[in-house]
Amino acid sequence: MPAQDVRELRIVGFLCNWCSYGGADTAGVGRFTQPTDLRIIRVPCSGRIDPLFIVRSLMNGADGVLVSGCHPRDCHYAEGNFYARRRLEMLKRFLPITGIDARRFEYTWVSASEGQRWQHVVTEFTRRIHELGPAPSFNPASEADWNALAVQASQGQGCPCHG
Amino acid sequence: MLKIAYYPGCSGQGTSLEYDSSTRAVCKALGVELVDVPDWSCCGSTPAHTVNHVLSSALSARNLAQVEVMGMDKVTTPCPSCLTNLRTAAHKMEDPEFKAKSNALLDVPCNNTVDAQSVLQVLAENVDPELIKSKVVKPLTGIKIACYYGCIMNRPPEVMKFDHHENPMAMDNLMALLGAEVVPFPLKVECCGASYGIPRGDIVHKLSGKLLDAGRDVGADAFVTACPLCQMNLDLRQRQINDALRENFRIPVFYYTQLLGYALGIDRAELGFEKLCVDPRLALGRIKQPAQAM
Amino acid sequence: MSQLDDLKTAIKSRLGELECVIGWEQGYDPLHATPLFIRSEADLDRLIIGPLAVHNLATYLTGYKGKKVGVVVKGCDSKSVVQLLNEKLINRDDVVIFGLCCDGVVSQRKIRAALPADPGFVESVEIGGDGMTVTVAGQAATLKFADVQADKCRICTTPDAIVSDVLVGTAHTPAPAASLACQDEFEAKSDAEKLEFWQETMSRCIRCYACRNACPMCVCRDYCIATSRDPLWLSQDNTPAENMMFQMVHVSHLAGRCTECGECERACPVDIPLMLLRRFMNKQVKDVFEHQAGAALEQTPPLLTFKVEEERINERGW
Amino acid sequence: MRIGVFICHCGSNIAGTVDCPSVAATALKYPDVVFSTDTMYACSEPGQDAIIQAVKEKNLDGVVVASCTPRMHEQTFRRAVERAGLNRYMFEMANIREHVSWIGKTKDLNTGKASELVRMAVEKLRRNRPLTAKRFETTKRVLVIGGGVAGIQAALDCADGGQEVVLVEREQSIGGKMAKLDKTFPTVDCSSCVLGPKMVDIAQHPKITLYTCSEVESVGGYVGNFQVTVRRKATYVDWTKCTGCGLCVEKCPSRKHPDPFNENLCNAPSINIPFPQAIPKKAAINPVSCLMLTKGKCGACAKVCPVKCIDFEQKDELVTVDVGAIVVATGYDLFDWHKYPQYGEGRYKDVITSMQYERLLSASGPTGGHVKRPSDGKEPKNVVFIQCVGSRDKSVNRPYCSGFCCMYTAKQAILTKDHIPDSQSYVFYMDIRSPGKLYDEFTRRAMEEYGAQYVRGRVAMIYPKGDKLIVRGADTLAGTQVEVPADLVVLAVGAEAAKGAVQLGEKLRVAPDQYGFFVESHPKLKPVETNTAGVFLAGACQGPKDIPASVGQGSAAAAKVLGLLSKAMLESDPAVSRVNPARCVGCGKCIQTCPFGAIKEVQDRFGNPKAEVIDTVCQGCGICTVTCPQGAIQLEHFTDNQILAEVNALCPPKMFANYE
Repeated sequence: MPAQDVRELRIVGFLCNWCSYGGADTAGVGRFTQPTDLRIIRVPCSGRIDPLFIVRSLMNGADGVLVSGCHPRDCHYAEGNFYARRRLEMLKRFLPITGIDARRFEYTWVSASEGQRWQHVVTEFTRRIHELGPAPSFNPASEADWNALAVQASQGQGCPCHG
Repeated sequence: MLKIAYYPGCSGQGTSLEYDSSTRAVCKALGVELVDVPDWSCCGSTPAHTVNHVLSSALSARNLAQVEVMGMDKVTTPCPSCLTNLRTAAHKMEDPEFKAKSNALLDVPCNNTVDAQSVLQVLAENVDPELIKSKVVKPLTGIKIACYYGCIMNRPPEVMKFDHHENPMAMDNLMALLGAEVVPFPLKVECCGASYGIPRGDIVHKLSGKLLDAGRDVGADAFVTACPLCQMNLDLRQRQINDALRENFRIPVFYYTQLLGYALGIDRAELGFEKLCVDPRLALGRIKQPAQAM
Repeated sequence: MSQLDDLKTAIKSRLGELECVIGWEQGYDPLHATPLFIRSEADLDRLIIGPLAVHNLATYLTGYKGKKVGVVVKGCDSKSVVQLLNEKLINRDDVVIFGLCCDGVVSQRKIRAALPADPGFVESVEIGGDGMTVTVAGQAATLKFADVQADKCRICTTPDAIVSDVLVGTAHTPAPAASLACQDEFEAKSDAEKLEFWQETMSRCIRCYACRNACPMCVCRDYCIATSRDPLWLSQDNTPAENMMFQMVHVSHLAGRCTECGECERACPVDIPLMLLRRFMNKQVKDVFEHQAGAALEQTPPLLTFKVEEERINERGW
Repeated sequence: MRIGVFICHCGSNIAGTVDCPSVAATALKYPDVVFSTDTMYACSEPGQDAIIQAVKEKNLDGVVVASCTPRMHEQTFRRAVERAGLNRYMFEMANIREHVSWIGKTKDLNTGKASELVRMAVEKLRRNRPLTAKRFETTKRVLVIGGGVAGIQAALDCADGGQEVVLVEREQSIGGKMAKLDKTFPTVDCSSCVLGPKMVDIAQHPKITLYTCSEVESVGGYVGNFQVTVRRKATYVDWTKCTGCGLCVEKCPSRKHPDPFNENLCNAPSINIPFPQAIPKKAAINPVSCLMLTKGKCGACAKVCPVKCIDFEQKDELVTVDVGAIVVATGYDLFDWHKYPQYGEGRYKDVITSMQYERLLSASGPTGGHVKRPSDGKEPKNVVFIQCVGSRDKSVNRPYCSGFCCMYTAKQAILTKDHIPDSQSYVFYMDIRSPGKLYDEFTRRAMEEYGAQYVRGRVAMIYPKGDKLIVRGADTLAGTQVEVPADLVVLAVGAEAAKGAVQLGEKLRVAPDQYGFFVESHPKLKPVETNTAGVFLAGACQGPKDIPASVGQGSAAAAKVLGLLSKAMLESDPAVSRVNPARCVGCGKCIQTCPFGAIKEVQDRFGNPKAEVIDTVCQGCGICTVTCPQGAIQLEHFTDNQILAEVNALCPPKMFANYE
């Protein structure tokens, strides 16, 4: 399901339970108004976030993915966000080669007390995704595009190395 | 040799001629080449920014642009008020929107690439203290000095970015280097009453009077300042203050460049001691002659 | 004595204690080599080395876990062995490494392109000097090595095996690190161009998993998540997105582990330039963690460890 | 599967900006959903009963509640579905309050978002499976970190409740900040008279082991079974022999080191007992100033000691204790007022902190309770108090109110008048914060009976004039500037997190907030719990607190500990990692990355290496699941398939796109 209507784009959030999910709750309790695009998936720790979840979201047509965990050193599980930081940084740097705009993915740290910071992060990230617009799909949009692609593929456009 | 653009400011052409001339003289002696900014204009002084921020900024931006035309990236001025305006303009122009508005008023747009610093900062940060020490021919041994910085030399700290904003030490250190006894003057950054001298003399009498009082309390033979307006209020108006407060202050108020020049043995004509209203001879007399000092 | 003779002698002296020694022999025609599993001295006669011995034989090592085997490795292949050792996927005591000083291998793909028509069955291959003569249907074609060399050899910094029990051949002075022009060109393209490129190439993918099976670092074998229902990461859909997703799984599992041996790309039957992805990921790993997989023993793969302060990660404080 | 969905209105909290009936109607179209309704308050008793009734009547085997954050009521609803006969893990929650109705302004967008969150929950629930907790035994012993009044109270209550207690204190004596105070508000009773008996109880309680001069080195294990290593720092005195006679203190010739107990107002001998009521009353040598330890000659103490307990060779000692629960009561530190340049940055000797003033007022202090100002020892007549020094000020990153400064300033103004009847106190304040029993009456007394002059405004500068200090500030009520000549200026410094709190937090896995105070589990409902099971907070380490609040929290933490350890067996969270041995290739990557050492290598019956999770040690973070390329180790309740189901619910791949 793409985002519900033109006012919204599809943004998926992966938040650790202890800090950032709590921070998002704190933002709610404080009534810190935010754009509605984001849908949050709760995981125990940012260390549980497989970068492939993010890739899966983007491949499935998400327009943006936002990941947030505890600040470094504050991980409820001591080390989860340290591993997460390395994994997520690698993904962020890798995306450009695939043709996916790396700005569609961001990761940050928000603690359970930082409701306002969460509001800021969501607002800024949503604004960024709206500036980028809907994500182009890896799959062709229509039957005709499918066929065009098949023709192209059979001719073998080839890569620069083998051209 | 260090080469810096020099913005003299209006006071330097009138009420503080001696500040300008002594500044030029000590810089020359210490190997700092001052290159006058061509066709400089008024910085806007105190009135401009109370009326229009963009216009006030444009006045200073024009001078910064002149420095850019010179191909230089640093300008120095002796006057803290000019400095405040130059630095505030540069600070505000960090906002691209504001910069565009300000530049719309100028023939030559300002790229905001110039760092403005006070002469005091240049001397404190770019001249080796050992060099100054080696050039002293008349140490200021024997005189007790209160260093008065005025309210805007170091404040607001996020704009001025020099020295401590409540307890600056640049002049203290310089005077101590010259051999003077620097007394712990507690009101270093207090207001002298500034331009109220004309419309509300009573305010200046009270505020500057307090400064003189505190100076006397800590046993100062003389004040040194770095600001033409401070100097004027303390020196020119000292008699008015005495009249208004029924006091009997007789504390000369030097520009720090005058005493620096004195210690470096610069020709008195360039230092302009005769321009001071409170007779400095008694205070200068306290300085022990080199022979005695040794 | 030739390098091959030295190698044979070395293998002969160790063969007795080993399950087998993995090398190369001629395949279905003189142009194509195939892995050779030497179990007896008689097998040794079939051993070949040289520019046609392209396979990275380290791929087979994890299949022999618990048994002691020998393996013949080129410089590039030896990095895979090092990485397997570093990840404790194989035991140093269980493997005898016959290292080669390698002069580079060919790209079959380039040879195919250089020959006038699809070669079909090659009658003979003469290797000598700076090139080779390939005879197909009675017609001889002379190819220069420089033209048909594998991409990885052009930028090779480790021609000689970096870890070995026996090293045969004349040592090289390694060339300084360089980058491939085609890689740089591709990276410079816009996101839209790259996306279009992968859409097209991935629509060719037939999901045969040859890239995975040829990869020396893919040790999951039958348990690859690409072909599992629990967890169910990939559907059977043969769409560009799903095919690309598999490559993302592969690269992600190789991050900090890939030694750039190029086997995935070589094995691809539909010519997908997978190394574009691998090289780019490796560049990022090197940039952030100063790590090159297989470059030295006793390294920990960077994603299996961390530093409390990561000097090279800008955490974008927003 | 038969799933029931309940959409909570939460009064108007959700229903105000979300069309709940429509969300409920949409949910009926989701796969496996056989029942869907909206309800006014799902968490209320009738709300829960309705869920239980629906489970039974509709034969449901899974429940989704869309209401507030699961951090609030997940446990409530899990218990409810358990009462209905389902496994508690066959339940999912959609957060449509904190994450939807409270933050989104547009009703139709909110409604759509709520529907999607419910769908996510349904898709996850379809992949849930019943999980059962493992039971394990606990160590019946408590560690209390910090021997201030909160820690003392917690230790005594735990010990009285029958548990063994190990109390660890960084300083030489317990007592904390309270031991330094002269009197306490609002009763003006003697601080050490109130605290002293409690300190003695600690020393004499048979169930309490006291380690002072000690710090927590490392913490391992988990709730019920922590292993804690305590570093007992060398005191160079054998405390098993020392009688606390004080002879060594008298004879020590090295007295040039400032005395921290007296807030550096005077110097202390290098071997010292910090104050007369110290517990334990044992001497300790300061290795920084001791002549023997620094220069290798002296040994006067060793010569005079009647029991020969001085040991210059003593080394730090590491002690390991097994405990079932931990109470953190590490207190606070005082704000470093030197960050304010306008107060002179230490150039004026007669500008002191409130704690220093407390020592000047104290009969056991350096002046014997006679107020003498530091510069010339004169008795001050005009005393100016400046409040909010390091409180409620963003510019020094202390925007919070320290809470107790208004009260102690009023107390000190009263005591000033008591000590020096002809004195005059002035108090510069921002607002008076005196909620609490008899608190506001107390500040009124300071003003009305004791004549303290309260000036509402901040102080801009302090400067010397003659032998006085001129305090210049604003009087915002009079709208004017005021200058008060003072003989002594007392800065009411605020509280900040104790030094080392962040490092201790890392060891205990208790997160500090942005100011370094430990974060409680819930600001209202779980004030002494932390997010790490078995670790509790007491006193000012959680945030600035006065004595009654600290004592209250000490008792509260003790109650939690006693409740925890009263159970014969504890249940572990079954949401832990589980290895599928058929998929595991034994590469050991999970073992390498697990922060808790919860995975070990075992061999299957063919001798192949396989990973195995130790249930009670696993904390359920899921680092291993991401590390495993085969997906062979899965975190229960957050498996790859469960999370992918949520991803696919939000962004369906092409194959699923035509569903509905």
